[in-house]
Amino acid sequence: MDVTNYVVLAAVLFAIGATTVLLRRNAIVVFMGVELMLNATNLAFVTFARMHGDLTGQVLAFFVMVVAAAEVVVGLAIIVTIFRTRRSASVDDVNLLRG
Amino acid sequence: MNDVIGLAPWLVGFPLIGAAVLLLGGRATDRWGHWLGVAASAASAVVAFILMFRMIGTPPEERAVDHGLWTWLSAGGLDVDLGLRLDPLSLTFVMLVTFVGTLIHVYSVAYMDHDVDRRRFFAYLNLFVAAMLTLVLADSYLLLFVGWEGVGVASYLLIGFWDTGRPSARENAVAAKKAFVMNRVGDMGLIAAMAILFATVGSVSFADVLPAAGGLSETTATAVGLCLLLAACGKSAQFPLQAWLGDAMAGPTPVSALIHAATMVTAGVYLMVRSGPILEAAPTAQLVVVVVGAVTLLFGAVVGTAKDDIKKALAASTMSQIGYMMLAAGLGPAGYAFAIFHLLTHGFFKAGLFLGAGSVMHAMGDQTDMRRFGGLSRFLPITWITMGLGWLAILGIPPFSGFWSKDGIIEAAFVPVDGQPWRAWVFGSVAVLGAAITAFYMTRLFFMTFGGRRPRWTENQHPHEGSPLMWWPLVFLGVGSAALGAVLGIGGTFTTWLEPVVGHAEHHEPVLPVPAIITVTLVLVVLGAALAFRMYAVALVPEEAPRGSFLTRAARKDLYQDAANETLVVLPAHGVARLVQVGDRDVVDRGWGVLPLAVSWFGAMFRKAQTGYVRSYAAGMAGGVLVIAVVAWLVIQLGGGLGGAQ
Amino acid sequence: MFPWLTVLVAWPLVGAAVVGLSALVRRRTGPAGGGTGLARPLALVFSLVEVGLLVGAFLAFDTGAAAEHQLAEQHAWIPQIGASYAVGVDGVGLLLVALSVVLVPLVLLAAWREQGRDEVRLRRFVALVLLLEAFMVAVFSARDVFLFYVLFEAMLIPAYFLIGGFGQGAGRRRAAVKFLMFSLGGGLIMLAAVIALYFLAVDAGVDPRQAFLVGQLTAVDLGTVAERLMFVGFFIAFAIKAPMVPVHSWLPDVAGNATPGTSTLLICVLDKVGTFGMLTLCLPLFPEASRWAAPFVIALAVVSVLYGAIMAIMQTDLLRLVGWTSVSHFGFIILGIFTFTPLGTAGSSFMMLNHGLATGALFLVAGFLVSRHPERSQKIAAYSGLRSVTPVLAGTFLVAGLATLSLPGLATFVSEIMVLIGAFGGSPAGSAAWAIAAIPGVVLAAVYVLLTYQKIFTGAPAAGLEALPDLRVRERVVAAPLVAGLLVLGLVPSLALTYVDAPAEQSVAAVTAVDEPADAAAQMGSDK
Amino acid sequence: MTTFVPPEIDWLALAPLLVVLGAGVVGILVEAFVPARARRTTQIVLTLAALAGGFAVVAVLWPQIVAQPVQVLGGSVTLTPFALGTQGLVAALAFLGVLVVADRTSTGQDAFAPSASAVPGTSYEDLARRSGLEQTEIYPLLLFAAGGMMLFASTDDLIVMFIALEVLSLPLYVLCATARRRRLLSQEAAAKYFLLGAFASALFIFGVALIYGFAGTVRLLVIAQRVQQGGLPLEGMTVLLVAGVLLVTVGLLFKVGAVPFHAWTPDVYTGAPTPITGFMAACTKVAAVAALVVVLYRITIGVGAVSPETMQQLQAVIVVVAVLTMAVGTVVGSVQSDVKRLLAYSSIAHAGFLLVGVAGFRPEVQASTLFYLLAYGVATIGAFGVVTLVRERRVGATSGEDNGPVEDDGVVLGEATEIAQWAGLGRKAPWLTAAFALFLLSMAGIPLTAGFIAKFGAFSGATNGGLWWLAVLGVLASVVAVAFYLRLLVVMVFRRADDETVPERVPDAEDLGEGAGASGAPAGVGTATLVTPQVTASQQVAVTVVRSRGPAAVAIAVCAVVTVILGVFPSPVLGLVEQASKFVP
Repeated sequence: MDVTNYVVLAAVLFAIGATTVLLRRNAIVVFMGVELMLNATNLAFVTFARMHGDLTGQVLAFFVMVVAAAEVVVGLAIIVTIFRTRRSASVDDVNLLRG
Repeated sequence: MNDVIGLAPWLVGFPLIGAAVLLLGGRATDRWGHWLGVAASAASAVVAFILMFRMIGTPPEERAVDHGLWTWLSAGGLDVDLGLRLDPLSLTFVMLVTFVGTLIHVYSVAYMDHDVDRRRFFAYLNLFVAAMLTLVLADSYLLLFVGWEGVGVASYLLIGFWDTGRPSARENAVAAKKAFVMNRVGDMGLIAAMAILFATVGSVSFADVLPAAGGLSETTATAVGLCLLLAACGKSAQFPLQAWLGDAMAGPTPVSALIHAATMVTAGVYLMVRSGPILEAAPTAQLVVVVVGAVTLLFGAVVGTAKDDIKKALAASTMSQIGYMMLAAGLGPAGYAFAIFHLLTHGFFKAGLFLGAGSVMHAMGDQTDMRRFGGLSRFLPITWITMGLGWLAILGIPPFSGFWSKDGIIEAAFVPVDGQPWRAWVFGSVAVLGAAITAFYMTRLFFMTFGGRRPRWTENQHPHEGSPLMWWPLVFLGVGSAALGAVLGIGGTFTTWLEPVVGHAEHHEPVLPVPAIITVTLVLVVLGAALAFRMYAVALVPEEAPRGSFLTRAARKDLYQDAANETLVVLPAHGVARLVQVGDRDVVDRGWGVLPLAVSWFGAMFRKAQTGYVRSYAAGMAGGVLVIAVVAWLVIQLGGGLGGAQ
Repeated sequence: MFPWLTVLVAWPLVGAAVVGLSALVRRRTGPAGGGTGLARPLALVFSLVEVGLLVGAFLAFDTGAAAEHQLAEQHAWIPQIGASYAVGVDGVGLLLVALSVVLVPLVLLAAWREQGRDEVRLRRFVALVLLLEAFMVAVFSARDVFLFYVLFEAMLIPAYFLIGGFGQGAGRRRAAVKFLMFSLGGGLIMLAAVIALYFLAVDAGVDPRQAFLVGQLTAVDLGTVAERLMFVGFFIAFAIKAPMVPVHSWLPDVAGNATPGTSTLLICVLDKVGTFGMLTLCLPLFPEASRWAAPFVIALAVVSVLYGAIMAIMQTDLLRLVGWTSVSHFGFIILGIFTFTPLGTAGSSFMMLNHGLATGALFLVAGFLVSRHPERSQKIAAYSGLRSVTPVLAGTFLVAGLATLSLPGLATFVSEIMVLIGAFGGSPAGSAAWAIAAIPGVVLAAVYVLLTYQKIFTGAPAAGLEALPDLRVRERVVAAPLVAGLLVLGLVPSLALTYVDAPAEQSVAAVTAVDEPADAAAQMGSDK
Repeated sequence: MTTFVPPEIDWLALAPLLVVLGAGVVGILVEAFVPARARRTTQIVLTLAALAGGFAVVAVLWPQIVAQPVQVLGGSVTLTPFALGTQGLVAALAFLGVLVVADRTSTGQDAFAPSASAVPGTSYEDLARRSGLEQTEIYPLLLFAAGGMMLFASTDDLIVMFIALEVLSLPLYVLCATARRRRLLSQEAAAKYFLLGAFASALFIFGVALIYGFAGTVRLLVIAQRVQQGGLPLEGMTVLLVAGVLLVTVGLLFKVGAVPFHAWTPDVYTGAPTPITGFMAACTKVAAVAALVVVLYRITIGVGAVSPETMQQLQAVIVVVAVLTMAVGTVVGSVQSDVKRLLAYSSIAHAGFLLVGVAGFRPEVQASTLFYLLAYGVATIGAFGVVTLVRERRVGATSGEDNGPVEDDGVVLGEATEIAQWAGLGRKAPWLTAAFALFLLSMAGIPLTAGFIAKFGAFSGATNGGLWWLAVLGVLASVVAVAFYLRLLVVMVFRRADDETVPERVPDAEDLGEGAGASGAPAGVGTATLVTPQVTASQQVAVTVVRSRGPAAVAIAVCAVVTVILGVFPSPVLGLVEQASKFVP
């Protein structure tokens, strides 16, 4: 197996995540798309770490996880607040601000 | 000469101070202002006489004196001193202007007696005298131009003197503006001439330019000559810039006498004579000058035959007479002296005629229509006699002054130039024909006014002579009309007097013997006068003008000059102006206005992209990543960067 | 040496500040309501003292060396970007400084009652005028391109507020914006050229910490293409300011909507920065490009002359008309500058001064007229027959008008004839023809001046205007110096010409001294 | 027994960060332990002191770092003069920003919701307001954000940069959602900012991953070194490197607010509480642009040497983005009708001008960029500070068609951000208007204000880099930008208030609640009803200017003075930032 395959897999996962962000209406799902992108990144990190033979990449993956967790905390708080106000988690409903 | 030259600036100074005091003094000077005006003019006249006597006592070759005052402008290679040139030519003019001018000032004291703005009138008159003297005394074209436009302004102010408070006020103002603008058209020529002279000779002063004129290429000389002619046409109401003169009669009659008969309008002739050396270097230009003179001569004469307004008839006559002068000025040294001579005699008799006309109008309640005159000789004897002298003078009946000067011009016109006899025949004939027509219309004018068996007055007219202040000037001018020609003409006194300036003219034989010319001319003049006498003194003059022949109607309308100007100049110019106006509004201004509109339009377009939907924003970002990728790819494909330093 | 120029710049600034602070004084001691306060007298005193300072500067100026920049000062200002505070004036600069300084008190006096009894507006107005004065004096003294640029742009701001805040017309806000957009548009294009100039100069070995000194930059060879591009950048800015067809569109709007005093300062003084910049920056910095562009510039200048005059004739609004006459006159000035003759250039320099006096007089007198109208109408058609009602006003208007049409005997004539005669012998191709083509401008000038005079002052007095008061003493005091100046300079123009002659010679020499590239066109082609 | 070798840490070099972030932590403790009465004062004093202290330490460090840049913790913190300058700038601007945040104005209320978690329009929210709750947590949040920003450009390590990015972003997301008024907009802003920010972070970190794959390290200087040395496992796949750098750049451009990654800017700036908008607009821009400069320039040191075309690609991308950013910022800005939104587009346009300078890829640009950010930052904080003081005031209510307006009850509502509402402000509050005009002129780049010198520097950067035509484009964009600043200026200064009919606005739920029981029962909770509450009485509002309680006025005054001083005598500051033009340790 070539390293390329792993990288391609990571890229595909990343693209799926990005597509999720672009296509899904539910804010939670959109956010899940972002998480998928971050995890694709993690895959790339560990792949490259293995290729280069150093641990940096793996450590970086942990950092990304932590950051993702932090994002979840803030993100869910915001999304829930909006949900409580509007009874909807659709990102298409929040468009008072435009133009 | 040099001991009195210091007085020369006062020639201009007195009237200038007079004008300044009267204008700035305002109403405070109302009571005595007119006398100050007279005094200023008279003081100038006294200085002129002193200078005149000293000059006569000076040997002819020392008579031309340049008197520099101060450096006027000196920059960029153009050095012009503000200086006066005193020589027989300018002094002749000075005499005419100050003497006739003073007479007219005196006349005006009475004529304008009832006008609330008499002070202002005298201020303008003084201003005119100062400007006119500047014009003739200038030692450079540039200073001449100052006087040239100065008289234009004075003329403007005086034509439009009654520009408010009368029914005709607006017309008077329009006439004034017309005069000034048409003069300016001519002035373009003077500016262009100066430009060419500075570019070729490097100076605009007479002392440098005139001696160098012989060295100019013919093209240059022709260009300068024609430009100067344009200027002269404007100022002297010569064809094709003649249209303003008739309208200028809107001004008070003394103004017509002084400015639009005796002095200002002849400035063009002065310019031609002064620039003689340049014209002599340009035969084509000379020919054009002669042609212009001849055309105007006939034009004015024809118009004069049909006018019923006494002042307009005289104005047409003036135009015609200046045509004679212009014709003479185009004939070279042989004609210069006669041009100036005629200018001088014309100044006297035409001023006399105008003041006479003013006297008639004064008597007839400002009526100017000759068809409402008639039989005035009994009521206005002094006016009748003095105008009669002027009438004889302009007809050129010997020994009255017009004969001496006009006959000289007719003779000179018959002299072949460069072996081209056709010119002699053509211009000679025109001159003679003009004399005949002149006789007709002046006789018509004279008898319509004074003759006739039955007055055709309007109601309630009690004509009587004005105060002595009005008729004494008439007497002086009448005497001048009668005698001046003989005094200066016999023995060629005047020709000799001008010789230091215009040069000695070789005597050439005309194509006809001189006695024959004189005879033919006189016969035609008498015929013309007799015809007019029959039609306007013997026959009854209708109070309303008959419809008349086509030619009469055309002449009454100044040979359609205004219509022609309207069609050929004003309408196209107005069209261009409209075009520019519309273009500025709809193309230039709106064109700039498109920019903000375009920005707003694009703004509104781009604004739509800001939909408010998070997903579309994210799509935009994703698209942006693609765009960036494409840009990066293109850079590789196209090779090379953006002209950056690296 | 006494820093005359710095003092001349600083004094009005102090004045503006003091006037601004006078608000505090009034509140404590002034009358409770409707008081006219201290602002106007204070400002007038400041502007008159400034005139006194100007006399000092004139005395310190050596006319024998009018081509040199005297009263010079130079200090490092922003060495990091090569900018210095360098001031100095040659004869031309000094005359324009004088024009600014002399016109300000007259404008203040003319506007004495313009703002009614509104104390706040009044205070702001006079403070802005003083601020503008400082900028104007500074910009004509600047000898550093960066400093010049900064002032060139910065003075737009007070001018903008003067137009938009105090005008009479309903369209004054639009006019102010239009003015600022045109000026800034040109100015920013110039900014690009200024920046480029810096780097080229530094590349050519100029000390980067003083790279903007005009004196140093003239020696730099920029290369044909760069020089031409930069010339274009500078020229567009100056042409907009000047105002030249077809970038003049802002001017009539401003003239029609601003107060006459503002128009006077703006069009008679501030706009001279355009022609002044052409003369003192474009020519010496970009001599080759100036020659390259000259035929085109001359053509546009002559078009401006005729275009402005024709548009003036067609106007129905008195103040707009006066604005358009300026387009025509600026055309003459530019014609004189870009035909590269000492005579024409000296004439243009002189004309910058004269136009300020003549058009200033016309604007102010027109303002006096408009202020008398019950509805403050600016329409020419609203007036008629006023010569007998207000003779002094009519006379003053006529004299100002005659000055505008360059009547011989008045200063404007001398300068105009110098320009025309000089331009006829100019070196750029077609100069003579264009000079001749410009001459009809004098006829058109006669038409627009006399037509206006005829409509306003002759005929029967219009209804409701039969009892207008004539010029008051204050107004006469405003008009008198301008008229006197025009007369004196017309009869003794050498008073001013001594200041402009030598600089004119020098600037022409600067342009014509450079050898024409063998075949500039071919070189241009190959550079592309 | 292993010997533990403690790392050598230059604590002084870390001090600015430690002071600010430490204070943030202390702030959390304050929330827990200090009684509610004293909490707000304590937090404000602590926050201001921390930022001032951070700035002071920067000042102390400055000569040392200028003489010798240092790397701490193996480059995790790399203090170049440029980085240190960024830290100082962020600390100073944050200080001014916090002053605005802290001002309760004469209305006695700050800009933040008493309880941000309460659902708008509920009785719980009403209760929170009545009991005088205050969310003093915003101050520690501000400190964390500021700390993140200070770290952002002070590192050589892409992963640290990522962490810094999150540290600065997460508090901002939260802060955006805390507005006292127009809470729906506030929450929407937060949601948008968060979702898009997370998306951008993902792009950023994926770029880091690709770079790591290519170079085996995430240290910028080491990457440069390795690329130059060669011999990497994926030697041929420079596309990996290019893609990585581009993705990282995109992540940063998002923070910068550059087109096409700008879409969040207007919405977030409009929705966020105005003091936060000011803080965010100024400080985030500083950090993001600085980080962009660091990444681009360090990468190109190495990459440019071996692979000029990569260098050109980067430059081309920046140029294209710069042009787009200027165009969209100015053109769309010119059709805005809301002051905050207009300032947001102005911020986008300024990002474009900054990028024009950056695109020149010359070391001198660091100096001019710092100066630009300073000039822009003070003008922005000042301008938003002014916005916080211009308010709507209820002048009367009509309860039916035939009832005339009732007495002015004088209740001050939210900010009056419609441009038309600013008409005649010059009369109501001349000094405030003068200050705002000054900020606008500075943003427009009029000489004798800081903005001009800044713009001059940016365009110089491009010209110096050979991109003179980009400078010309920048100049043209400036003209358009001037146009929209002018529009605002015209309204404020020249237009009288009575020129415009006062727009009849439907106040949002918060405003209704403020009205001392004017419409007793809270409106329904359905989305639609919240957007346009069903109220029986329509209200008319007038515009009033509330007085600052001090801090905001001080901030505005300082901003104005700095704007003028930097415009007239920029030399000392230019001298300072010039020293920052050193890149590499």
